[in-house]
Amino acid sequence: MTSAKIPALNRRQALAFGTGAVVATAFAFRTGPALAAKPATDEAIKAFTRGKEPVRGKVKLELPEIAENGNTVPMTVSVDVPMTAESYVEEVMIVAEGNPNPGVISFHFTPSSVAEANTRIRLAETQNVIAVARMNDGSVFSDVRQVKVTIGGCGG
Amino acid sequence: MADVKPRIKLDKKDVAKGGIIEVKTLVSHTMESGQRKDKDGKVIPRKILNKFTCDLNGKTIFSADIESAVSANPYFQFKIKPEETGTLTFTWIDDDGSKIQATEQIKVA
Amino acid sequence: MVRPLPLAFTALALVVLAGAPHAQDMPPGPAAKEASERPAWQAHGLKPQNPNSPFDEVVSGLYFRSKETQEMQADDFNNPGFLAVEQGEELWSKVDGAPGKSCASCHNEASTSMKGVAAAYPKWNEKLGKPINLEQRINICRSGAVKAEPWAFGSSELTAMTTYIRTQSRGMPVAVKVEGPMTPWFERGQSLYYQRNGQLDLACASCHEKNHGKYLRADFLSQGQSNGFPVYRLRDQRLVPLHERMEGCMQDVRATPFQPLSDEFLALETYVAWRGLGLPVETPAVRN
Amino acid sequence: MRRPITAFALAGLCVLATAAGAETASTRLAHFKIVAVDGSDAIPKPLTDKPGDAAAGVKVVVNRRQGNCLGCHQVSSLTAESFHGEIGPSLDGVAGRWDAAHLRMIVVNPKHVFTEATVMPAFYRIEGLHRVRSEFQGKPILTAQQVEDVVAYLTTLK
Repeated sequence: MTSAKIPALNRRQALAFGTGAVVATAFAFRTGPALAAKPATDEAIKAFTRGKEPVRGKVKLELPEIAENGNTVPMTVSVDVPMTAESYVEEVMIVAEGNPNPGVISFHFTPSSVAEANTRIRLAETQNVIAVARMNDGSVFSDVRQVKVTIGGCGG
Repeated sequence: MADVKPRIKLDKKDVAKGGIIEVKTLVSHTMESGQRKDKDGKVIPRKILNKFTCDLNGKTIFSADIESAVSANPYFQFKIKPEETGTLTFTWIDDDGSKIQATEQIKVA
Repeated sequence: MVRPLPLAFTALALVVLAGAPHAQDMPPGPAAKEASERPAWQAHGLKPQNPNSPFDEVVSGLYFRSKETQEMQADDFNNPGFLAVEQGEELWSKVDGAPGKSCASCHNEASTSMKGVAAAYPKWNEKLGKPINLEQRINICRSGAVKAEPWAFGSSELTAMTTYIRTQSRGMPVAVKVEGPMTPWFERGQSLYYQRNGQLDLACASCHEKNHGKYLRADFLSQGQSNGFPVYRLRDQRLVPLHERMEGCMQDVRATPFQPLSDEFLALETYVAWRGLGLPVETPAVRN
Repeated sequence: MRRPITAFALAGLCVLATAAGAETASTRLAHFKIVAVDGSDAIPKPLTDKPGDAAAGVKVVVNRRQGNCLGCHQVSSLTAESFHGEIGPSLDGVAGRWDAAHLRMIVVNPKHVFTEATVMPAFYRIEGLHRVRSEFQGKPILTAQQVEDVVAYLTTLK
């Protein structure tokens, strides 16, 4: 709780910080390879990549920038890989770091499938959704999208 | 519904070797997340479909491990590159161990 | 801009025009949505069929929804509302009750016998001396010819059957009649539409007439049209009948809702259908 | 700067002001007095003895279950809050358009300052409402202190 004595200052500081955070997130999400994920998400990703740091690229996550309702958000993930017996994506894990449980879904692919899948997911709040792809040679790639989750109208 | 009939749509059922079939599946299920509470504030236990597989002649060619963050009435759209003629079997596994299953015949020339 | 308004509300409208609108002449706030995100609903309007319509153009709720939601509705396979259509189709020919009848026993193929039927509901029922909606019509059949238990409002069966029958009128214009004995019901619905309710003191008109095409926090307000009901709501992840949706709005303004299938909601359903005269039936629509 | 209300609307409001201004609006609400200031209704005296706290007020403004002011209004400085509504005007500079006495009146019951037709709810009123759900009956949307906190915050929006 904010102290009643210095409300204006605290509010301005909070806002400055808030703005900075938003800008930083937007920036990272366009350009940065690092995944500044929350601990539970971080752990899930580490277990999936077997400790490797994923490289940004190859995997592409498509989500609306603003979800009309967080309970049903269409999502497509695809990986740029030929899908031959020699080179294919084994698994793509989707995690939503702002959900009560970060795990969303894991797709398992084979050389007999195309590295692309679409489903509809639940997002509890505005947050980053992360896709991590593991290739058959063990290399790992990632993508992240921020989804603003709308909360309706008059509040009830 | 007691016996759930999944909706399945293949954009084609006849492809040349190396050809691609787009598959869409939709199945009726509440996907109870385990995070909702009933009117008395008691947590409604989780009951979801936790696994989906697409097999061709008994061999899995695409599958998904599903968590409670997948929306009710799960929808999957994906593409397969079948290498042989045969039966596609789609299976959803419920937390209670029950299965929903459907099959489609495809031809690969 | 002067719109033809029902006589009773002209006085109210004058007050609005004279006293209130400062929203327009203020600079947009920081979070005002980017033009690209805002649904282009105006491009999809119909000219009102009725000169007394409160709208310059009548627009389906579909065009107030996001690109993703519109895409979900556009393809009958992607549209999860079709789970209910299929359930309704099964129920249509499912024998129930002592005489061993199904809907199909009397009505044969729904695709021909039910074509256009739902577009005209709610409809005057001579025997009951009041209008009935489609849910009530279905239950009259069940307790009559079929001799089966009526389905409860909100049951998946009743909603699925309502959805299935309305889907047979897909693309056909909403054509409710409000003349003759329907007039008092229309008028009652109209006054309920403008009645402010609840602790938040809001009427249907506060959002859906005066402010459609604007954001209420994150919610892009529609005209509150009923042509897509029952709708598959992304929020509930199931089919939602019209009266449940109306209940939800009343709850949100902190009012005690009317009961589903009550005379009040019947009157409101009639009036709201009239506001959307000519809109194509979209059931099962997808909404937020 | 706009005039608080039009002459047309004023004529109707005089009646209201006379009826409500003389005594407490309700026994279950804190005592407040409505008086005409610069030709329109206002509440110059705070509803509570404890001065309004702008920091507490901003929380009421953003909270969806309290003021939910962002449901309808925009505030440029509240960038951390996503999705500001568009039903009402921007609140930027609202303190330059209205003094505290009028801001208090608008929050308590905007119908006194605008018209009966304004969409904005009265945040400190319990009478003249329809079908209020039982758990909200006899309760205003905001407490008297919350009204004061919101007014304190609004007066910072210069």
